[in-house]
Amino acid sequence: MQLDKSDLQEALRILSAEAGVFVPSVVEGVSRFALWDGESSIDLSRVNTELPPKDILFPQTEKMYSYKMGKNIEIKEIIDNPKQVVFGIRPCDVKSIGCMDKVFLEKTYVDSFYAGKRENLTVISVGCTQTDRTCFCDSMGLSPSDAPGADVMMNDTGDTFVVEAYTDKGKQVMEAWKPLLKKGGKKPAAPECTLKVKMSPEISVKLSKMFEHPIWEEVSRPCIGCATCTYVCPTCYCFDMNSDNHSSEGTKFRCWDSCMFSDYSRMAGGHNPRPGKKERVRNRYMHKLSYFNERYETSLCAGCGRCADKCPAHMDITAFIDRVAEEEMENA
Amino acid sequence: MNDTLEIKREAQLRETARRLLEDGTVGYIIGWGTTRFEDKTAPLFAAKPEEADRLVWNEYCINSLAKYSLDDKYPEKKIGICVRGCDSRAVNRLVNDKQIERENLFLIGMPCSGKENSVCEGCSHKNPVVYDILIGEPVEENTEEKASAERFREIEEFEKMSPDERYEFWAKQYDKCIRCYACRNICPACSCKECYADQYMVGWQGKQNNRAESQVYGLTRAYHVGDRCIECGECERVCPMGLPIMRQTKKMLKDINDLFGNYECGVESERAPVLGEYDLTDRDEFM
Amino acid sequence: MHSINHECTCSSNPLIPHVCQVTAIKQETPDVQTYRIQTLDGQKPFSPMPGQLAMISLPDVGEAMFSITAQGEDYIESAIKNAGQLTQAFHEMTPGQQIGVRGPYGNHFPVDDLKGKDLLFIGGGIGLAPVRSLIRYCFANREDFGHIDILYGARSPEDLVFKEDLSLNWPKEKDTTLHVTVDRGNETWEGNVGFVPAYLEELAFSPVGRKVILCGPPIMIKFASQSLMKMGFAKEDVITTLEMRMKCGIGKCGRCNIGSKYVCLDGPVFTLAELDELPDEN
Amino acid sequence: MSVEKNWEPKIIAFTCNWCTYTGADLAGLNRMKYPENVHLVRVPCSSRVNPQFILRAFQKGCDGVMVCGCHPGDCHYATGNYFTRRRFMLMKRLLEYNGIDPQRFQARWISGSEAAKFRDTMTQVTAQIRELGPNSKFQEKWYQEGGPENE
Repeated sequence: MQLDKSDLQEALRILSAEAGVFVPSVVEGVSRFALWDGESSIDLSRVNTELPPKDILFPQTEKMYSYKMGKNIEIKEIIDNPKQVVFGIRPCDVKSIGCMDKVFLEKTYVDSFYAGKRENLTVISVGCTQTDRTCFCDSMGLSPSDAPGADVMMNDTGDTFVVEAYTDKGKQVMEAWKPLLKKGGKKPAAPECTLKVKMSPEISVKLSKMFEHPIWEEVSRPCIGCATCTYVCPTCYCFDMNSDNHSSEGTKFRCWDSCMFSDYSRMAGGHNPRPGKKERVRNRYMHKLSYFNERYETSLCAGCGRCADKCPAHMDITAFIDRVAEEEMENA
Repeated sequence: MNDTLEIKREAQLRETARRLLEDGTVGYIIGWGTTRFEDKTAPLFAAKPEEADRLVWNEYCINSLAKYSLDDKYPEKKIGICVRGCDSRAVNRLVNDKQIERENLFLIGMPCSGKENSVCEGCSHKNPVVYDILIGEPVEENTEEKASAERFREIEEFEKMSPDERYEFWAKQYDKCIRCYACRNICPACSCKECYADQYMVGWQGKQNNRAESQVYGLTRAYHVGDRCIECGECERVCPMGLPIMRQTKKMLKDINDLFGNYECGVESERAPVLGEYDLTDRDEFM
Repeated sequence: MHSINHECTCSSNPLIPHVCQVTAIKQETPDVQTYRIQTLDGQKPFSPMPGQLAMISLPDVGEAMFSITAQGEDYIESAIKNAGQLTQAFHEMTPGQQIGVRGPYGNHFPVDDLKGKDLLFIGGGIGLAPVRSLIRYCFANREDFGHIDILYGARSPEDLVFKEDLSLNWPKEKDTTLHVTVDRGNETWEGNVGFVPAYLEELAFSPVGRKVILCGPPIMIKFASQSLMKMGFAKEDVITTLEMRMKCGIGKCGRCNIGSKYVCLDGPVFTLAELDELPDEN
Repeated sequence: MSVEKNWEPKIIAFTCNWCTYTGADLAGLNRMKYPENVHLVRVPCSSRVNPQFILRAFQKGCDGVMVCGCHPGDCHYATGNYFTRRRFMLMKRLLEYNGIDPQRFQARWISGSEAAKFRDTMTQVTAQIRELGPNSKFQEKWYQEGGPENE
């Protein structure tokens, strides 16, 4: 099916009657997914937003429960799962949601906060027509123009979007858009990432044997230990739990945390199993490229390139992957 | 920027670096190296003479390097660091703050005519203020008029706004802050072994990300480094959300200059920070 | 790694604690207290397997993971050392205090693998707490197990935890030998003086038909493991528990990973052979 | 923000143990009255006051904050209040630069014998803050939404 670009506003308006619609836009100079007010401009000119869409499902600060102390403790769960639609999300970010689904919905426990939001979220992906210089999703096994995890997949053909529903949620969207949709439309060819990275399943296995390798000392040296890479990463999901206390009552919240911070793994008493940047950078890269593969059978890096773009020290995960690939050839 | 001169400087840098590594003057040299992208360089740690040729010198050598010396406080041999004007002031900052020993460093002075960075516009020290060896000839400094006109121009503009406008401006900025602490970690004046902001259990700072907490973080940091800021602009460069962080610290510096006389940090090798000393003749405006 | 016990009486949201109360407090040593925990209507909060963990919290102070040291018909118990802000607050509690509890978390000791074997328990300091649940389990099912040796060490006689068990209850059990040692004795101490690994080598246990359960501070685990290897124990036969910083307890928040394993979910109980497979990071 | 009916300004004054706090004590002995809106926090020296206390006070719901110490030259620790003077001259300007009204943060020198000055200062500052109305700048949302009366 096809949707005329001139009908896009109307299409979103239809959705926003039922749900909060998030669109890529520029807020105070920062490109991010923001709640669409029916008029603000929708910025599809960028390949990727600066901030990832993960906070729609996993807010940077999320209230979990409120409590009242005293002779009796009262605990009240805070549930906030509005119906939401995210529009214009790129295939790499859709894959990232898939990664978070695995973390929060699988392996013994289901995370209720995430599950509630996820269930009420409809994902409308718009494929890329071009790629950025830091994009490498096709090296990570994705396609810039197709997001298998999306509910609705849209591709830009110039004047129209080719629209396809992948799930039941997607079909409902198509149903709502019925008056606007036209038959036909051919999906355009996918653009190719200019940046090619030598990623392969073997790299993950190779890495799992490189824990003691001198490479970590070297690649971690420029790291300044900030959380930029983890906070702009669409898949980084680590969190901390803390309370916001006002004398005898307050709320318990969880918030993004970063494995790059010194207090992340420090235990009561001061012992820290990952005391320096070597250990922390190793943990992050290993988590992205090896540990996660071992546990969930997919990589935790979607190839969006945000970390490479934003790192203050200009560290680059793609250069690291290629280094590891070379390491392999040397040892072979 | 005189290209041939800078290309020559790069060659001289590599030659000097190789010599220093060969004769064992330094254990390794911290400089800039290439990345995948032409317009980005990354910190490079060259330990072997043959690695000297990987050092680059161009308009994209943008990262401040001095703070990496904190990773190696007790080096076996001297650490060679390439220092531009701002980096050399960062070294003075760290030495003044008793974070590193000057004897442990070998400073390779790199006269710098400005990088792809807006902060370089009003630079007052293009040539390193301290070095052990200078690569090539010094470059021409900005005139004092230009540097001082540029220095607090933005602050003066901003002060003209009404208090509510100013508050709104900053509130919107801090709404953007994601508290990645890149500004803190890159800053040569932020050298606390453990930052107050990481001590969540103590209660200085909540970990939740909201306007109030980010405001407290932003102002605390501004105040804490304000009298020691060397105006290198790294905080602003690294901020992934584009907050004009320098506008806070420069306000502090402007007031210090107004109240206590001319003051530029990191220019002299030994100078206590303004808030670390006092003068009996300080203005007494509190009654 | 062993199966996980899913029984949970909390709300369906695993991150929300269940309000329980502390019904009895026992001072074990100057800085260790044991808390008896029951639901508000006097029931057992949940039935953990030996070695499982509970997240215990005072919502306004914090939340942390503790091992469950014992359980009865209608209660669970946890012995907690005063080591930080939260545990300090626990130590200021009086009976009747309400607390938040969620769990049980983690895997447990492989009780089926231990059946029919002689057992050697090695504990150091507060490290006796996690193994105590298993020791009690073994005594409750005494016929299933062979000879039981318990080797326990602490810094000083005052620091010995569960003194009643050590001096009265456990020596009375059939086929059980206790070996207690302290780093520094005092005027009244008549037992052994010396570190656990040294005493372990002195006692020269045979590895034949014997499984070891080892728990204590990391440095003790390190040297005791070396001693056990010297004595000929196989790594598969030495079981230990790990400690990492934890927040969520359910394998989501990320920080307690060792390689691709989460200590809160896949641990805390590992054999030395399993640990060999993991990166050396703890 | 509209001024609530029963709003009363909340003011924290960090007072040096040796001068201002003693001055407050003397005011009490002399049965002098000062507004109960002022909450005193006793500190060993005015230079003990970390500028972050000021930020945190505004964040946690104060409408005004004061730092009070010995007159310059009279510091019990000889030089403490010289540091205070520098520190808060800068802090005051930084706060104003960020949009805080100058009257909301004030520093004063009040000696142990100046009970009347203590009373007059507190009365005057309270009146100023009352005039300004409630502060919401830098404040946590919880307080902006009513604070303890939330429930």
